[in-house]
Formats: sequence, C-alpha cells, structure tokens
Amino acid sequence: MSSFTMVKALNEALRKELEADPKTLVMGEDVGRLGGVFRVTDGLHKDFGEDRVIDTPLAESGIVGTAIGLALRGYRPVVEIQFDGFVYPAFDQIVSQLAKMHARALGHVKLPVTVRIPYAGGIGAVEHHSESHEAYFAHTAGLKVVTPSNPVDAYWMLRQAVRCDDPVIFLEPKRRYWDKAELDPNAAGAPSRLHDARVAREGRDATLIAYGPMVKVCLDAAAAAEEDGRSLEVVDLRSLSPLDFDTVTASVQRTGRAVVVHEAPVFMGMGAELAARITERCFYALEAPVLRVGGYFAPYPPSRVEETFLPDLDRVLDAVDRSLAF
Amino acid sequence: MSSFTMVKALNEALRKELEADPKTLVMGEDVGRLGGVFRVTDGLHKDFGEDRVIDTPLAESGIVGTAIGLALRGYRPVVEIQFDGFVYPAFDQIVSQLAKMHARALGHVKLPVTVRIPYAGGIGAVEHHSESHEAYFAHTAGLKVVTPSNPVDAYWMLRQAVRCDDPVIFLEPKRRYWDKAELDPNAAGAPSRLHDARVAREGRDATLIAYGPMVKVCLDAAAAAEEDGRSLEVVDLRSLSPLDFDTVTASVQRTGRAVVVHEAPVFMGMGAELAARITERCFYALEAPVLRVGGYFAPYPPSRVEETFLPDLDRVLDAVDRSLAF
Amino acid sequence: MTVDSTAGVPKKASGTRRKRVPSRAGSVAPPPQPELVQLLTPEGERVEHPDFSLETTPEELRAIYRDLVLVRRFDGEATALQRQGELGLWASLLGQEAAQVGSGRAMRPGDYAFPTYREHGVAWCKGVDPLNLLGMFRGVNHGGWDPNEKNFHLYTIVIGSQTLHATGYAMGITKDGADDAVIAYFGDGASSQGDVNEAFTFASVYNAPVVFFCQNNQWAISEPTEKQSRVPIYRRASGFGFPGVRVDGNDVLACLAVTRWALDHARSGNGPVLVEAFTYRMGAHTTSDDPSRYRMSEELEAWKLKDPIERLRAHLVREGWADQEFLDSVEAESEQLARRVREGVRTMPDPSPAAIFEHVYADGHALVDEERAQYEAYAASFEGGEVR
Amino acid sequence: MTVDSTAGVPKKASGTRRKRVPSRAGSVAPPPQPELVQLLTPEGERVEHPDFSLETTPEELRAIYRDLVLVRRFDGEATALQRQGELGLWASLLGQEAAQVGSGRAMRPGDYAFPTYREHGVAWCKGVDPLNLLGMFRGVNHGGWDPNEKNFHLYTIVIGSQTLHATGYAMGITKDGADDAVIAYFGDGASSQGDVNEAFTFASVYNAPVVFFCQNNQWAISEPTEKQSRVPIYRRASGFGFPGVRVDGNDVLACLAVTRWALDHARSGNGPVLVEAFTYRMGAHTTSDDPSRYRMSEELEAWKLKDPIERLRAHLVREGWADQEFLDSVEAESEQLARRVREGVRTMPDPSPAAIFEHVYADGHALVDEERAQYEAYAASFEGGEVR
Ligand SMILES: Cc1ncc(C[n+]2csc(CCOP(=O)(O)OP(=O)(O)O)c2C)c(N)n1
Ligand SMILES: Cc1ncc(C[n+]2csc(CCOP(=O)(O)OP(=O)(O)O)c2C)c(N)n1
Ligand SMILES: [Mg+2]
Ligand SMILES: [Mg+2]
Repeated sequence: MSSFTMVKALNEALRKELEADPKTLVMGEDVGRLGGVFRVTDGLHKDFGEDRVIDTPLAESGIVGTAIGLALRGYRPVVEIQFDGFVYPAFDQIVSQLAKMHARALGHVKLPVTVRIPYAGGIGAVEHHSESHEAYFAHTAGLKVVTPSNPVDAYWMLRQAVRCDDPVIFLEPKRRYWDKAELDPNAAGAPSRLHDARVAREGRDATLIAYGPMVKVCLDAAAAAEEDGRSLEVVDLRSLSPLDFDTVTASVQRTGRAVVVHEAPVFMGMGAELAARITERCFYALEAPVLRVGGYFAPYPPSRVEETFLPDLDRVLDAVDRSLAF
Repeated sequence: MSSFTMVKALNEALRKELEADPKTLVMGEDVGRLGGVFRVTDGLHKDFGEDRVIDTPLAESGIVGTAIGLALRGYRPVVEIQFDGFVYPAFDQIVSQLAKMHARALGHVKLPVTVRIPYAGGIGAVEHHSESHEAYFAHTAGLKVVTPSNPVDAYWMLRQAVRCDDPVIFLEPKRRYWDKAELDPNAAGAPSRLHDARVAREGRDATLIAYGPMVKVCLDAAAAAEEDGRSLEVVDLRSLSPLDFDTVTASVQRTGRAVVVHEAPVFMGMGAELAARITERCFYALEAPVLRVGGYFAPYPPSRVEETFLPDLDRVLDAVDRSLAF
Repeated sequence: MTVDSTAGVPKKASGTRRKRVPSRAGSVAPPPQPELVQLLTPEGERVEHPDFSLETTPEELRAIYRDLVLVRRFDGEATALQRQGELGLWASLLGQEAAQVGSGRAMRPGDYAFPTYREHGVAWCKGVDPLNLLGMFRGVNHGGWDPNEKNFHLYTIVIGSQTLHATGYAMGITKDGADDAVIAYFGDGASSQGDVNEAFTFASVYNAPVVFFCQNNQWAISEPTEKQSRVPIYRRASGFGFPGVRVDGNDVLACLAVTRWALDHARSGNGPVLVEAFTYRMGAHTTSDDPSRYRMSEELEAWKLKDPIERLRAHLVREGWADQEFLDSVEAESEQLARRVREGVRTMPDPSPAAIFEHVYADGHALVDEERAQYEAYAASFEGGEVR
Repeated sequence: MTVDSTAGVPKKASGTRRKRVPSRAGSVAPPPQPELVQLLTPEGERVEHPDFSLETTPEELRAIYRDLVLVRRFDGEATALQRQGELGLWASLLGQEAAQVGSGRAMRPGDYAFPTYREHGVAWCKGVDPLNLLGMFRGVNHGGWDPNEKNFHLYTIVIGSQTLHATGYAMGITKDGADDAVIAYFGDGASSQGDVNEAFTFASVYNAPVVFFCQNNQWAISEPTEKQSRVPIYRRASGFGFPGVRVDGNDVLACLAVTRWALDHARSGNGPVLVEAFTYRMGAHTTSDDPSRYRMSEELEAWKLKDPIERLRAHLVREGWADQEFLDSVEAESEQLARRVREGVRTMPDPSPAAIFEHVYADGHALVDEERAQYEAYAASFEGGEVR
C-alpha cells in the first residue's frame, strides 16, 4: 500500500497492462515524450518505446480510426483524447465504427479499444476543456462507459477496461486527478466487478446518486447533512453503461427519495434515465419525484463563473431539502 | 389547398424561402441537379442556380463548417445531410461550433443555419440509413431540434426553421415522406408557433407522447384502443428542444398516465427526460410511472428485423395496458 | 524553388491590385488530363509502359478473363435480384471490373483489403463467397462474414472511414514485422472526406504498408469529380509525401501491374502509395438511383468503347489464346454462378428477431440482457410466440 | 508523366520481391528542406527574391518595427500576468511576431482573419484592442469581441475548425461579388486534421478567396512537425490544385510580400493559396506546458539567432532609418501598452453568474428561461442574494 494520486494510479494501471500484454498499445497526442498533458502516460514512452507508446498526428478521427485498424490486427489500443471537447472530431469513428463493428461482423471481430478522456470541469480551464458528454456515449449501444471517482477505482477500472473485449469510453474526472488514496497495485485483483455501483456512504433519509467528479461533492454534502441530523446515502455509479440499477433501486427502495447529481446539463442527462427508471422500479416506494442537480442548459461557461454552473454542496442539499419537503 | 406529400411540402417550403430572401442557400450532397436522393430539393437548382443551390464535396464536416462561415458572412444556409447516419463526421462542427458560437461571441454573431436530416427507420434501408439520434442534439445547448410528423407541419416548421436566427436541427421522418395532406402554402402564416406541441387527438385514459415518425403509430394505436373502449390522448411534440412541457403536463394531469414512444433506444432517449420531468411536475397526478416504448439498446438492425425493433401499435398498446394495470 | 511548381506560380508580386475576375464554383477550366498507365488498349492491343512492366502467361490471362466475366455476371444477377424484390438495394460494379480484378489479383493471400460497398470484384479475387456479399443488401445482416477468413474486411458504408482502419491495420503489420500489405479502397467522392486525408497523414508519418486504391468512376452519385477536386486525384499523394499513380482503370493488366508494384513498394518499407484507377460507373449509383437526371448518355456511350472485358477478350482472341470453346465455357460457368446466387438468395434465411440482441457486446451488457428478456416475454404473449 | 514526379518514382515494376526494410514511425529520413522566401536575412540584410518583391518606405518599416515590439511586449506582459495569477492560461506568440505582423499587415480592412488562439499579432494589426484577447485567458468570457467590428473572428481552440469557417466566409465573398479575401490561420499540428484538408477541398472546388496561412512553429505541443508530415507542409497545396509557398516566418518583410501576393491572387479570382511560414515557437506551448521535457535547448539557441525583431532593428539601424530616440520611443510606448494591459486586466469585471444564461440562443429558448428563473430564485434564497 502506498499513496497514489489518480494520475499516478492511472499511470500505474497502464504500465501494468503494457507489461502484461505485448499487444497493448498507448496512443494519442503528446502521450509519448511529454507523458500526456496531465502526465498520465509519464515514463511509458521511455520504458516501452515508441512502438508501443505512440505520439500520433493531431487528428482525433485518425487516432480512433487507426486504433480500430490496430485492434483488427490483434492489438489492444488505449487511446487518449487530450480533453473532453476534442473527442467530437472522432465521433463518427466512435459511434459508427467502434461501437457497431462487432455487431456488424456478427461477432467475428472484437474491438478491445479503450478511449481515455479527461473530462468535466472545475479546473479553471478555457473553453472545450470542461465538458461532460457522457450522455452521448451512454446512449450509444455498443460502447461501455465508465468513470472512476477515486484513485483506487481509477486503477482497477482502467485495468479492467483495457482487458475488456468491448470498446470502453473511460472518462477521467480531471478535477480529481490530484486526489490521493492508499492503493496496492499488486493486490490479487479488482476489489469488485467493473460494472457494479458502489454504496460510498450509507444513509437512511435519501439517496444521492453520482459518479466521477460529483461523488466527492455528494460525500461532502452527506457529511454536512449529518450535522443537521440527516442521513444521506451516496451511490457511486462507476459504470454508466451498463448501469447497475439493482444497487440504485435497492437504495431508493430503502430511502424513498433520490437526488441525481452530475455536471452535464440536466436536460437529457444521465439523471433523466435514472429518474425514469427509478420511478418505474420504485413507483410506490418514492416519497418524492427523483430530483436532479446538474449543469444548466448552456455551453460550459468561462471559468470565472464555473462554480455557479457546477453542482456544489449547497445545490445538492437544496435538492435534498426539496425532496424531503415534498 | 391541394394535396402535398411531405417531400413536396418541404420542397415548397424551401422554394418559398429561397424566393423570400436572396441570402438563403441550399447546400449538400446531390441537392443540385439530382434534387436530393429523396427529391426534397427537386427543381431548386434549375430555378435558383448553382450559386444558391449548391452541390458540395462529399464531406459533412466541410458542409456544416462552410455553412457556418457563410452564415458569418450574412447568408442563411439550409444544409442537407443525406442520411441520419452520415451526420457524425459533422458532429464536431455542430456541437463545438454551430451550437456554441453565438454564446462564444456574446451574441455578436448569429448562426441561422438549418441542418435538414432525413432520419429514423422503417424504409427497409441498409445500415446507417435508419438512425434516430435526436437525443445527441437535444442534449446540446445552443441547438434547436424539431421534427414534423405530417406534411402541413413539415411545410410550416421548415419555413420557421429557416427564418430562425438560431441553428436548427430539422429531423425529417423519412418513412413519412410520402404521406399526403391538404396544404395551402400561400396561407398567411404558420398555424401555430414553431415550438408548441400539439394535441393530435384528445382522450381521457392515458396520454401517448410521440414525435416525427411515431405520431402516426400512436394515432393508429389510439384508434384501435377506441374500439376497446379506451380513450387515448396523443401529443405530437414537434419540437424536442425546446420541449413544450406545458402541453405535455397539462395532458398528463388530466389522464394520469403517460407512455412515451420513439424509435431511438429507450436508454437515455427523449423518453427519459419526458418521464423524469412529467414525474417532477405531475407527481401526485400520476397513477402509474411514465412508461417508455422505443428501440432496443442495439445498433439499428438489418431491415428484415426492423419491424421488431420499431415500436408499433401492439407494443404501444402493450405499454398502455401495463400503465392501466399499474 | 520555394513556390510549389505544380500550381500557379506568381511571376511577380504585383503591388497593384489586379481587377477581380469574377469566378463561380466549377467554372475553373479543368487542367489537361494526364496520361494513364496503360498496358492494354481499348482495342485489345498489348502495349509497354516505361515504368510498369508485366509478364503474364496465356493461362493467367484466361483466368483473369474468367474473373472479369464471372464478376460481371454475378453483379448483373444481383441487379436483377433487386428488381425482383429479393434484395433491398444493389450497388453495381458495372464498368469497374478491371480495376477490381486487377487490384484484387495483385494481392497475396496475406494482404488485407478494406472495401467500400462496391468491391464485389475484389471480394471475388480474395475468395469470398459472393452470396456473403448479398446479406446486407437483402437486409438479413450488416455484412457478417468473418473478415479474417479471407483477409477481406466488411463493406463500409460511411464514406472514407475504412481508409483509417486500413491504415491502422497496416501500422499493425509494421509492428508485427510482417511481410503483408493492405489495400484501402475508396471512391472519387470519398477523396473529399477528412478521414481519407487523415489516413494519408497517418500512413505517411508511420510509413505504413498501405495502398490507397481510388476508383475514380467519375461520379459520386450525381456529382462529377470536379465537385471533389480540381486536379487529378492521384496528385493528392505528393502533398503528403508519397507517390501517386493514375492507371487506366479499365485495363486489367495495368491495374494488376501498378497495384502489384504499389503493394511491393509498401511492403518493402517504403510507405504508402495512392493509385487512382480512372474508370467509369456504367450503371446507376445504386438501384435506387436514376442517372438520367444528371448525366448525358453520350458519356456512357463513349465509355462503352473502353469496356474492360471486351478489350481482354479481343486480346486473347487476337493472340489465339482463347477459342470459342473457352469463351463458351466461361459463359456457362457464369450462368451457373448466377443460378447458384439466385437460389442462394431466395433460400437465405431471415434472421430471428432476437438476433437484434446478439453481438452488441463481446463481453455482455446488463441492459441488453434485460431488454432481450423483456422482448422474449412480450413475444411469448402473442399467439405463436413470436412477433414480427 | 503519370506517376507524380515529386515523390518516389518507381524505376521499373520489379517482378521480384525486394527484401523488406523494416521501418519505424519517424525513422524516415527527412527530405532536404526547401529554400525559404526571404527578403531580410537574419543579419538584417535586405535581399531580393526572384518571385516576390516588396517596396517599402522607411516610415513603413519603422511602423512594422513598432508593431513587432509592441506585440512582443504585450505578449510578455500577458505571460507575466498569468504567472501573477491574473490569467488562467496564456498562449505566447514569442518568436512568431514576424509571421503574424507580416501577414496581418498584408490584409486590407475588408479582409477577414480567422485566427487560432495564438494570433495576438494579427489581432493587433487588425486593430483589435489587446485587452479583448485576454478575456478568455482570464476566464471572464470565451472570446466575446464582435468579430465584424475589425473583421477578426473569435479565437478558435478546436484545432483546424476555423479553416472551414474561413472557407465558407470566402465562398460568401465570391457570392457577394466583393473584392475581399480571407486568411485562415492554423498551425503545423493542425495540418493533420480532417477539417483543414476538407477546407482545402472546398476552397479549391469553389475557388474561394482564402489564404491558408500555416505558422509552422516546428511544434504541436510536444510533437515535432515530423509527427504530422514527412514533407514540407506547403507542398500539401499542390495535391489540392492550388499554389503553396514556404516563407521565412521570421522575416516580416517576406511574410508581408508573400501574403500580399497570396491575398491578391485569391481576391483576383484565382482561388486559394497555402502559405507556410517557417518559424519557431520560442516559448512553451502555453503557460501550462514545460518544453524542457521534450526539446533541446540548443534548438532554441539556434533560433534565437534568427530573431524576427532583431533583424529588422539591425536593418533599420544599418540604413540609418532608426536612431536611438526612435528605438527608445517604441520601447516607452511598449511599456505604456504593458501598463494599460496590466491595469485593464486587473480591473476587468467578472461576469455575473446569470451570464451563463445569456446568448445561449438568439431567439430565446424556454428551458434556458426556466433554468434562469430557477437559478435566480435559488440565488435569492441566499444571504446577499447571489451565490458564487
Ligand atoms: C459519410 C457519408 N456521407 C454520405 C454518404 C451517402 N453516399 C453513399 S455513396 C455516396 C457517393 C460516393 O461516391 P464515391 O466515393 O465516388 O464512390 P462510388 O459510389 O462512386 O463508388 C454518397 C454521398 C455516405 N455513405 N457516407
Ligand atoms: C481538436 C483538438 N485536439 C486537440 C487539441 C489540444 N491542443 C491544443 S493546441 C495543440 C497543438 C497545436 O499545434 P499547432 O497546430 O502546431 O499549433 P501551435 O500551438 O503550435 O500554434 C493541441 C494538440 C485541440 N485544441 N483541439
Ligand atoms: Mg465515384
Ligand atoms: Mg505548431
């Protein structure tokens, strides 16, 4: 056990996978000598060489498209998209090719491609560097979509994503990159399956449902609520597609109330699906409609107002109040 | 008044807008001499010339990107994407530029670009020609998203879309292209505002909510249900962003039950948002959770099984039964 | 010389403003067409080319002839089957047989082809059963053959996408230290797509063993090639730092020789090559298309004189390498093929509705499982237990 | 000649397989660098070029010198302001002043520029207040100036996108029958993006009056130009059928002359031109970057000798067109500019939180209105009535 930031945990996961399978590749813009703009690939170029840790031309469609070709030749590429807002040039390759080729080939080919994307806001960045676009990917059949909330999950989830025979969109909450946790990278295996949600904190009065960057906000909110005598359960989804509704609904059946929290705009966000499905499954258990806290229906704003845009402890507790008052 | 197919209605709408404003342009692949693969632009190239009805190179990002530039120069381009599945190469230009540039410029520039897309299934086509991707666009702030269900709406909604100073994603339900209706293209103006939903059929027992290609399925279902003594209301959303929740919730407040129907996969589709928001607004009026009927979480299948994939009268009424039995 | 000498060198930077010559899209005079690599004239005469030689035996030429005829017959049958309602759509290769058979035959078994939706002749050369090609056009699958069985990838409909897959595959060949190469097929229209140009960049930067084979059949549905480029497409390559060649796409021998050279160039570590096969789409874009709306029949007539099969037949007959018996036997074989295809299509089973849920994921997905179970319960609620 | 003569012509189609020379990405030997258009040597000596001439007055040269100095000073101040926490990020143009001021000055007021995020010198020449450029780097807006006021579009961060906007804008100029032209700025890295290549296609097919101005500063963050192209970037143009020129990007006079020629070429109805300004990014990619991780300091030292400002100063002094007084006055003016910028940034107001909801749509949107009202009610529930 030693202390890892999420960046270091991700780096270690890549290193382990590069060691384990000579067919595993890392590719993307500046992932080589620089080690990535967030240093997630730091040192890998030096240790595994430019044949396995590949600086690509500046073209995201090309990166994902050639990764598909490499996968067809038997490779296992881990692609880095430098920032969330730069994945869209690759959208066609992701949605029409990466997601659909296995089905198109009636299973004859597999596409074990992991697409790592540092995503979401809160780091004071310029435009296109703070987007939460998980809904686009989650709505796309053929993709798996996961996002860790802490270094330990980041490590194990990335290793599982790389080994998964399906394409995985791996969303890294960049504002949590420097959070630390104790991790034993040589432990026997992942503490739990890739696609299980996790009850991050137990509680009785309402369930907060979050993933990636918002799990910490919800945990903080639950801690603050405790001081007011309210007991909030926090569920960390970890996987958005597939989505572990059993864990979610089991919690809501107990608490009777749910608030979903994410950075993406509320409209057509993950919260909509969660609200719809929780209501289907827990209709009689619900004391209040599932409420949603998220970004507003607007482009991600300039950094000097991003705090207003981003759900925070106050907005989460405001929604909890509204839920309890219903 | 005379009889128009939806294709002819759309064609007439474009003609009227090309006549009304010399800055209006039509551009896309094969929209010129051929008149578009569905003949929506038939005759326009001949009558308005190749400076206004423009056959473009085969590059969707280029089409939308140059349309943005033309809009910046004061033009009002109406872009055709040949089929739903071919819009993804333009996704970056749509999501990062078209949708956001007005906000980026603090309102200094306007982007009156209409992106027409023949979408959805039911015509027995090969892959990529039957997709329903409205959720991607509806989740994107900065875009408006509309879809007509019949020739009269098609005519007026397209005219309004072209005149709108915001970018509009105009989704044309291609399986309804050859449906007919009586239309007076010289009437004084649109029968209603662009963004209003419409109660397409009144009823008491439950509300069917649909748009584009599924409105007819729901109307048929309502007619069939009447024979069983059930009175179903049908709401045609027409606009998906903004979404007219007032009309929707007014209906559900009356009926107490709602079923949303669309071709797109249920997971993260429009039905999720509708269910979530209806539940928020009508919590105590709901006799059952909002149910959803839609495509499965899979790539759109080969045409010989598309009927299984597509919601039909039986699946809609099955959901109504489940709602009523709740 | 610092100004690229191939296009519009300024004589002198003029201080004064030249009067603007108004110009409209498409009105730029097309440059003179470059000469094509040709080894067999339209009249069937064998000619030599300074850069590309080819040695063939009569037997090989007969085998090529057989390929051309069978491929055309298969294609014609598919068109007929579409008219009869057995297929939903068909994209005919009529006129492009030489480009496809020539390039297809240039590949070794280890070489991999990434086709568009029209490469029936390449599929034939790679040994793919033609019936396999019909599944997607009939609507029973989206392709569905095993690409690795014959090193022939699935048809790709999204224009240009496959050029990146081909390039990535070729990058993998380099990593493997293998002796194989790849052909990425695409059309004149596709040359405008960002993906194709990104493929050029990746292939040249990584020196990948990929041949970009552009069948310039003069049309992208209704748009002539001038809507895609104002210079010949083969010239695109030089701007990316690799060679481009224009070959007579109706000359199967030239296509064979040039593609073989290109593949060898690529597999020898010299990086990509762009081959532009100058040919003509003799039919409609697909069976849904009506070319009379946008092109002159004279054009078609002119190209008929360059027919790829006729010229090889003339050559074989002139040289005395093919007698009537041979020609008849090929004809008979082609009829047999057509019959097999016809019967195969008519008895091709529809997929079961539950096929929708199969192969969405390799490792499974809870939502797919759930929806499948729901569907099955729903279907069971009907008489007969299955819905259509 | 059918094989493009500029890249790897085969001598003869070899029947035998050459032994494969294994090759790794990047290991291809770079071709010899072409000569640059140069009018002013690094030593400040005025030279003539056979294709590009330029007539200038001493006064004009002094004005150019002033631009260069002020732009550099402004840029340095912005870098300092970032270090002081006043800006979140800064993308320095250090080393690229000549490319920007030369091309920027070549434009007429009616000409339109579509910049990346680094064209502070072009903005300066177009008359945009430098303070406006700082808003997005401070995080108070995403740009926000009125592009039509000075015909200078907003900074575009998504690499390559703006080249299509520029092309569309230029197509509009043609439709208007106007006498204007457009410059699309982009970097060496951007040349790999599909969008840029699609822009080349659209511009050439529609013969649009757009100059593609690529500042090849040798680096795309940590990737050297060889990761983007194995031939000089200016050569890309010929494959699309328009001229490409490589100019010494540290020679402001050459940049001015070549860009002026290119703009005139474009506005005269001859279609697009690609100008590659060969220069060097002297600083980090942005203030977030640490170039010591990936490049040698010797490279930097070599380029220091080619400094764009030094050579013009040397020229002015040698010709006796600038005395100490003049140089001092420019220096003083640059300090004044820096002071104004410093003060301007420090007093730049933060946007109000409700700005999030403004300008999302031009014609309004019910959901935005609803969320805004909700936000305002929520904010009002706090003491002081506003949340941060
Ligand atoms: C990305 C994309 N856009 C549009 C289409 C629709 N489409 C199908 S074929 C075609 C023309 C292709 O022309 P070309 O590349 O010359 O190939 P050809 O059909 O002539 O063989 C078009 C526009 C598509 N399949 N994919
Ligand atoms: C589509 C996209 N991908 C990635 C990035 C991240 N990024 C910002 S600048 C840059 C390098 C750009 O290099 P170049 O085009 O040479 O311009 P320069 O920064 O050298 O001026 C990258 C990769 C981006 N902004 N947009
Ligand atoms: Mg073609
Ligand atoms: Mg650069």
